[in-house]
Amino acid sequence: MISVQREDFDAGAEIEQLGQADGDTGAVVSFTGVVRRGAPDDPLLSMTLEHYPGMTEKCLADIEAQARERWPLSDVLIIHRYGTLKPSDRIVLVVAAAQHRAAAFEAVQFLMDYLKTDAPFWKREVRHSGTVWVEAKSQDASARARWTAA
Amino acid sequence: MISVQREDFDAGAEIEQLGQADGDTGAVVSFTGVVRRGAPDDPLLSMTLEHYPGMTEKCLADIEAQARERWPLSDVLIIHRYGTLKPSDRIVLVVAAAQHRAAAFEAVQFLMDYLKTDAPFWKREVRHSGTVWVEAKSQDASARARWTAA
Amino acid sequence: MKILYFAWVKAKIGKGEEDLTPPEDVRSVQALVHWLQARGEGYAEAFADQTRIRAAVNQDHADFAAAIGPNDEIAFFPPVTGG
Amino acid sequence: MKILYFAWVKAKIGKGEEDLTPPEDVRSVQALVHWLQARGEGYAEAFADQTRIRAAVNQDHADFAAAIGPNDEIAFFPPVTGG
Repeated sequence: MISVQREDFDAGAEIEQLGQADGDTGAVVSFTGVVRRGAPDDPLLSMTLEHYPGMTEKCLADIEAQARERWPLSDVLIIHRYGTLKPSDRIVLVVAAAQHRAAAFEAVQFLMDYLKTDAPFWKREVRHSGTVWVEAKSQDASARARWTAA
Repeated sequence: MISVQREDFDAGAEIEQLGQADGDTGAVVSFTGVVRRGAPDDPLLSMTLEHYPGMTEKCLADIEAQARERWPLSDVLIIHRYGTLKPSDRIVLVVAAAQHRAAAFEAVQFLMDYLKTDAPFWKREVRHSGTVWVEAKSQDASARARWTAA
Repeated sequence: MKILYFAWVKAKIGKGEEDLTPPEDVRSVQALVHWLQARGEGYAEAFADQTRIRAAVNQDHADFAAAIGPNDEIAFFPPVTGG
Repeated sequence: MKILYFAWVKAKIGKGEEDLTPPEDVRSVQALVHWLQARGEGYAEAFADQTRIRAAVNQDHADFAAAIGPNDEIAFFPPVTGG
């Protein structure tokens, strides 16, 4: 399941639900992304996530489908927020449930790597020193590349 | 932080707390282990986890310390239950918080692999067909071995 | 043709969306970029360094060689930074 | 010497814990296993296949060559299955 939303989410309730997805779920792995305050000499005041409505949902549904094809998952959840967030706010939740832990761990890492490089979100940070657009990181591209290497 | 307890835990509240551990936490990864019902022709009725009080706490504290030494973690939590559990009950929660996701993912996988091979817990299953002690799996030993390989 | 801009591309161009009818020979993302660059200072500035621009055609990531037609939705934006 | 048994080792021996004073020449886990094996049927059965037994000395995993003394806490159990 995917959701692109302004509202916060309840990670515990979602993990609980995915753990009950199927009597054979033994492992639930979650990733929660949190807004970092960053460098103490130039703290973050707020961050605004812009996205491309329509394409975002399409992209998340596509990476969910890819993960389900690669691993035997009993359930998958991707929640990504947009709008203005403060330090310590949650940005993203990815949860995968599977019979065994290896599939759940790999699927969540795969989903995060694809999310970072494919999902049409952009971050504008309001820092003490001014406003900046966050640049894409080259290590995110290499993290994603590992899934297509072999 | 570690806890060996009979009681259930609230994964969401724990993840929430670790996400706030430090203004620079950007990634919180959790693993929740759930009791599986298993084969439909011989379903699990209940599972009893026996442990070695004292050694369990010592062992979990030791693997937490090892993880903190290997990765820059802002916080770590290991909760392991004992006693009698039913299918779909939670058994274990491992959470790691870090600035970036790679450290958090690796630490939780490391902690789970060490927990499986080192922590003194034993599982007795009451199945439809009778009562059995769960045997240790050789793939758990190989999963652990990857952390000492290089 | 529906054209969308996001993040600093949108900020430089001064709008998030517009309906345009480029000449018939604009049949690729690259040709559209060239045509847009001539539309004014904001556009010229937004597309000055094309290595910093990504495109989507009908909500799928696309490279600049991708073919486009009058009924397509084309979007321009910086490399994404979600997650 | 405090000796603990867990899981099916405990079930076969019929108790989880006992205080014993083995002879002075019992100075390793292996020697203790041999001495215990002679203590009765339950013990003999529990230790019949030593590849299935693990030990801890003072709450640390230990191999059968580990040295032990009268004030140590020794535990015997099957390979662990936590997590």
